[in-house]
Amino acid sequence: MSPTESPSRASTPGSTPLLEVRGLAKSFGDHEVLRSIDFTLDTGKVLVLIGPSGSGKTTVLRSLNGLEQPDAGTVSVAGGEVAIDFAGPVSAATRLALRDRSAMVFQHYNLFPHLTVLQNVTEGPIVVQKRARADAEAEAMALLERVGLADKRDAFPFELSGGQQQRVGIVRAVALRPQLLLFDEPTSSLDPELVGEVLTVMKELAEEGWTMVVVTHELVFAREVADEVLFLDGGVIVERGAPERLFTAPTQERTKQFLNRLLFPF
Amino acid sequence: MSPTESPSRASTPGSTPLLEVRGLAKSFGDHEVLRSIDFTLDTGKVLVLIGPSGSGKTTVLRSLNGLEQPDAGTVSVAGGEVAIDFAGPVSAATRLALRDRSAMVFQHYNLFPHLTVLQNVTEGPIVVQKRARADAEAEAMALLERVGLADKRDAFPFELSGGQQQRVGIVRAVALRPQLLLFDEPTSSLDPELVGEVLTVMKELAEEGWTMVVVTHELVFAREVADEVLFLDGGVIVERGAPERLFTAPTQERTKQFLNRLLFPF
Amino acid sequence: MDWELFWVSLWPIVRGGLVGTIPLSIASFAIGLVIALLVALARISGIRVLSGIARFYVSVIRGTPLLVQLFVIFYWLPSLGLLIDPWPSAVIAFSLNVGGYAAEVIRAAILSVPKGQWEAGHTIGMSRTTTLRRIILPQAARVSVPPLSNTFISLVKDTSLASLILVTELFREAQKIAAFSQEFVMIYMEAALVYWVFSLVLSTAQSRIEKRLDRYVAH
Amino acid sequence: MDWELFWVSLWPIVRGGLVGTIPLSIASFAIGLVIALLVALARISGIRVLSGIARFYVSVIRGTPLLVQLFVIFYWLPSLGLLIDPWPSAVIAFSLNVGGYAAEVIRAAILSVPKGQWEAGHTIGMSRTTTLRRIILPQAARVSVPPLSNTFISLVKDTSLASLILVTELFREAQKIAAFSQEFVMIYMEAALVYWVFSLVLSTAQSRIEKRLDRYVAH
Amino acid sequence: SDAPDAGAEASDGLTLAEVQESGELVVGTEGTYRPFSYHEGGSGALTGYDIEVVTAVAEKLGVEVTFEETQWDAIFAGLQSGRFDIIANQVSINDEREAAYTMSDPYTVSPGVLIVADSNTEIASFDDLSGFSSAQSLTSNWYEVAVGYGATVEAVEGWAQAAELLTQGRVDATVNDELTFLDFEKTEGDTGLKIVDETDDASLNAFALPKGSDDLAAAINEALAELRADGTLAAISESYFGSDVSE
Ligand SMILES: Nc1ncnc2c1ncn2[C@@H]1O[C@H](COP(=O)(O)OP(=O)(O)OP(=O)(O)O)[C@@H](O)[C@H]1O
Ligand SMILES: Nc1ncnc2c1ncn2[C@@H]1O[C@H](COP(=O)(O)OP(=O)(O)OP(=O)(O)O)[C@@H](O)[C@H]1O
Ligand SMILES: [Mg+2]
Ligand SMILES: [Mg+2]
Repeated sequence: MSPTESPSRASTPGSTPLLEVRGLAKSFGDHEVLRSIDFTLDTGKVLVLIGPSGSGKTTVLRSLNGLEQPDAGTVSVAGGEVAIDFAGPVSAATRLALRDRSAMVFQHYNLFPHLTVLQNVTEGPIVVQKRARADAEAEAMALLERVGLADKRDAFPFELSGGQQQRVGIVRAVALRPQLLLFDEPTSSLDPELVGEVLTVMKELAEEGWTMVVVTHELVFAREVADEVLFLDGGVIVERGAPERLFTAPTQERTKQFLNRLLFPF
Repeated sequence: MSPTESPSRASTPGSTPLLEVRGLAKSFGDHEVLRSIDFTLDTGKVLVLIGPSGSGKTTVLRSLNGLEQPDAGTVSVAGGEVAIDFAGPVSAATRLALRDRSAMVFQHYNLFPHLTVLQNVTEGPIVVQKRARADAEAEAMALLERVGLADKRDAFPFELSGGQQQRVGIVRAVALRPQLLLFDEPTSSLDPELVGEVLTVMKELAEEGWTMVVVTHELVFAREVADEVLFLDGGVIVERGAPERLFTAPTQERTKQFLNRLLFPF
Repeated sequence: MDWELFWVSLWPIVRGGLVGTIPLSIASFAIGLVIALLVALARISGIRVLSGIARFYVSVIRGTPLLVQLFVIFYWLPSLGLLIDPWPSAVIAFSLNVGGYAAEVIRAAILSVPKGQWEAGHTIGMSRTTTLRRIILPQAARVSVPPLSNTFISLVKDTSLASLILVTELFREAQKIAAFSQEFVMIYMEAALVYWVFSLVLSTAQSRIEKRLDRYVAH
Repeated sequence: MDWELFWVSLWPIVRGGLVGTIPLSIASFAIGLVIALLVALARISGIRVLSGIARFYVSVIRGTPLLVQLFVIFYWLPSLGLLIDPWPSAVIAFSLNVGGYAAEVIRAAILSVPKGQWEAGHTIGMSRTTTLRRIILPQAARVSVPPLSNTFISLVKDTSLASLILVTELFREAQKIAAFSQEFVMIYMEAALVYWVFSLVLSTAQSRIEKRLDRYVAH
Repeated sequence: SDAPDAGAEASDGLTLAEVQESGELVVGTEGTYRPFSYHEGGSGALTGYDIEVVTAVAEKLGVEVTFEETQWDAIFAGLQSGRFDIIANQVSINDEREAAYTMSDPYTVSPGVLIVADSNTEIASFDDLSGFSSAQSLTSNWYEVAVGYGATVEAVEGWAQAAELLTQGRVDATVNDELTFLDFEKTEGDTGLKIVDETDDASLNAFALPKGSDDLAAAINEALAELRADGTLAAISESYFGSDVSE
């Protein structure tokens, strides 16, 4: 999380995008959840997904982390270092390779309740990435320090507030040093006064140059941090653009409606 | 919910307040959660409680519904028709009388999952208040109609969205024709786009003249609907006033800090 | 394998099940559930004496062999002047046994209903008892079907012990046939087969009930 | 009540428990748990053949009397040329039995761990197996202690059937004394008392373990 | 307890040579059937009439004797599966058993007796038994006797339960071995029970061997004859029953 160490793996030569998604489609039974999702994301950029409930935002994110298997489309990371065509069968090894590049922060944190804060963070580095324990713990502590949770290293998740749990969730993802950080409504199960502490951490990550895809309804955050915003509805990208433009002058009627409902709830 | 039928029981002679709370105090073990809470509420008025997490808002509300037993203080409803002094033992009958006057809408809806929407609403009127089934069902349907859920009468709660569930939760409370409606963060487990539909219903209730106590972080709603706002912190009322005044010119430093955190999260 | 013996033995064994095992199981289970509910309520009542008694009862029932429970009721109570016929004795013993085991299941099921459901009941003006009856128990019922059906399937096989106190049932019939034919192993396996078929029927019934009770939860 | 007989009988009965019942229960339970875990994993594997076999196994074990399972292993397998000594036979039979019952418990416990825990394991790069081992099972363990300790307490009493296949244990000792003294009711009650004491010890152990495993959940 | 290795060839029956080669005769017995097979003092050494007889027989055959104890339910299954070489547990000779096993010559001859409570005046003989209830162990041939006289049979596990049921007045009668009753009387003193009739035909009780063990049975019969001739059987019998019941 300090600029020197973290998004190092992500520094591919400037021209090719870090992430390239083409024609992603997914149905659950009869229900077409994603139709044809295309986007690219350059290293160090922040992409925000907004859209009504059920529009497919989570499904997009989960596809990028190999938690969901789209029916068609391609995902290419780091100029093809990991390239998946979902039209064919995807091997477990490929799925693991994809997960290796990305890490998810969940809406409900999904911390491991039986592990302490420090163990939650070091589980991936030590068990999966086989890094030395001392090494992994030192780095984890540095990250926890940065988000103000160093003194909670031996606490169990149930002893933390929601905002603290979510900060641990973020540190757990960052500690894996992925090329891509995925956030699925990371503040929406938090008490309103705790939202700020998590958004602050996320903003700092963005400023440090991490590449991020964020699903959120925090329009203020999106305006300040996002490089591009995609508005999804019914499984398609209805509109895309820089946040300043999209939030103030949406070209599509549906986007306008949605933003209105968020900004003026009643 | 139509003005003719509902807050009828609430129409006590104008002068005495509907609700009078004096010196409410409550500890859990060593932890003093409420210190000395005083307020009154006139018939047809809306009181909003705000304050940081753990400040005691829910505890106040639960005390008014007999779900929590304060250690000291008095609550008097309708000019003493129900009068409780918590310093002494409170009989089950008194607690039931208090519940008879008030009804709660919960943050997590707490609908009865094994009953249909209509049954959820009529359970209280039929089983507790011994009203005729046909009568109770007719009134329930009228209320469901008003919140746009008449067609869901036979659905089970799991088949509804959060916003729909919360609207049923409100109707369930209103169908009891209580003198006092209590809302504990009724929109905070809802998707942002669904918040509006619930707030709209609440606003209509306020306009119809229901007496309400609402815990919420929706400042826009509070500004528009509340007659008075109490800011709680550490179990005491730090500041109180009309929303226009309190939100724009708080006199207390703590109030200012809290509002700042809500309005400008990061 | 003596198939002729197998076939002539089948009906007596099944009949033993139909006139002994099944009615005994059903009667004991029904009464046992009532006991279990009362014991579970006693345990969560918060009244110390009551919950102490309930706890002791459960501990004794689960801690001692069913066979001895049967013997105490049938052979020992008469020494206190209480002479109970075989069938009633069996029903009493098995009911008490089910009561002890199922009490824990029901208690856990009641505790598994979220606290918010109690509060929702209270807020619409219900007393503790009404909330329990109309709100909590219907939801607890759903959770307790699988473990209770385990208890029932165990009971079906346990009723074979009733033969020790002069009740004729499935296994006793098998023992009789085995004693005369000297084909112990085969006849016992045949009895096991019949038990197995009974238990398959029960499992099917269980799934049916579960489906019915599950209609109000998301999948 | 013949107190002299009571006191002289106590040690032989307790000794039967210590050399027979307890070691047999512990060995069978330990092996049974391993079987149960494998069967539970087979059932949730999603591989149709595997889960079919597991389902059949559980159905047979739970659907047939334990007595017959013992008979089949000890008295029937020899007719297929497989002659197993009494102790190993008993351990096999009881382990398989525990395996069937506990499999369902473990399966339910695994399924009770929220799906989000699997996904959290996956997102930090763990394979299915690693997630299961490091994330899911430790959490499932906590949920399964109470039902598994039920299984264990039942097993302790069920081991009395081992005397049918020549294993000496607590209840067999009681039967010997009862046969000699003709005081079967009293002696059986004495045996029940000893079982009860054993089960109290087990319950205490259970609470200890539960407390330990509960340290990471809110109360 | 070692399982006998003789069992592997059990299906074809046992020969003397096989037993002598293994050096031991594995005997299945209940250990809970007083005074034939029981534990001294309840948890002492295995003893009893059948135990002593079969031990003497084994001595004649020149082999050690090993006892395996189990319940009636399992005792024949044990013989059939080769767990034991022989059953010594007052097995009465009847047609089914002769068809299923090789039976030795009898070493116990005892009449069956009809036992009722002292207060019972209605049942004076087997002919009165019809319509009354009788407690019987399923595994003895007295079961068939009771059925033959028209009694309603209640199945019990053994003598102790039958006696208890009679005393409690829950059954009207029981048919059993005279020897069992005499032993019971000897230990209990006043039993509150009485013998009212005796069968014409005595029951003949013998050792059961796996089917086809004619060679071994012949050797055992020879041993029994020798023990009879030298008075050993009579002496054992006297010590348990005060009379010679071996023929
Ligand atoms: N496993 C599943 N099986 C069936 N339908 C599913 C599944 N997962 C998601 N869906 C459906 O796919 C649609 C899109 O879901 P998704 O979670 O991606 O939406 P979302 O935009 O993240 O919504 P939200 O804002 O509510 O999180 C929804 O209609 C949802 O019901
Ligand atoms: N049953 C209880 N036992 C112990 N402590 C409790 C209990 N209920 C509430 N508390 C404590 O009382 C304090 C006030 O709780 P309360 O729920 O009233 O706060 P709140 O203002 O509603 O907070 P939030 O915004 O998080 O809902 C908190 O510190 C809480 O931990
Ligand atoms: Mg989503
Ligand atoms: Mg609250």
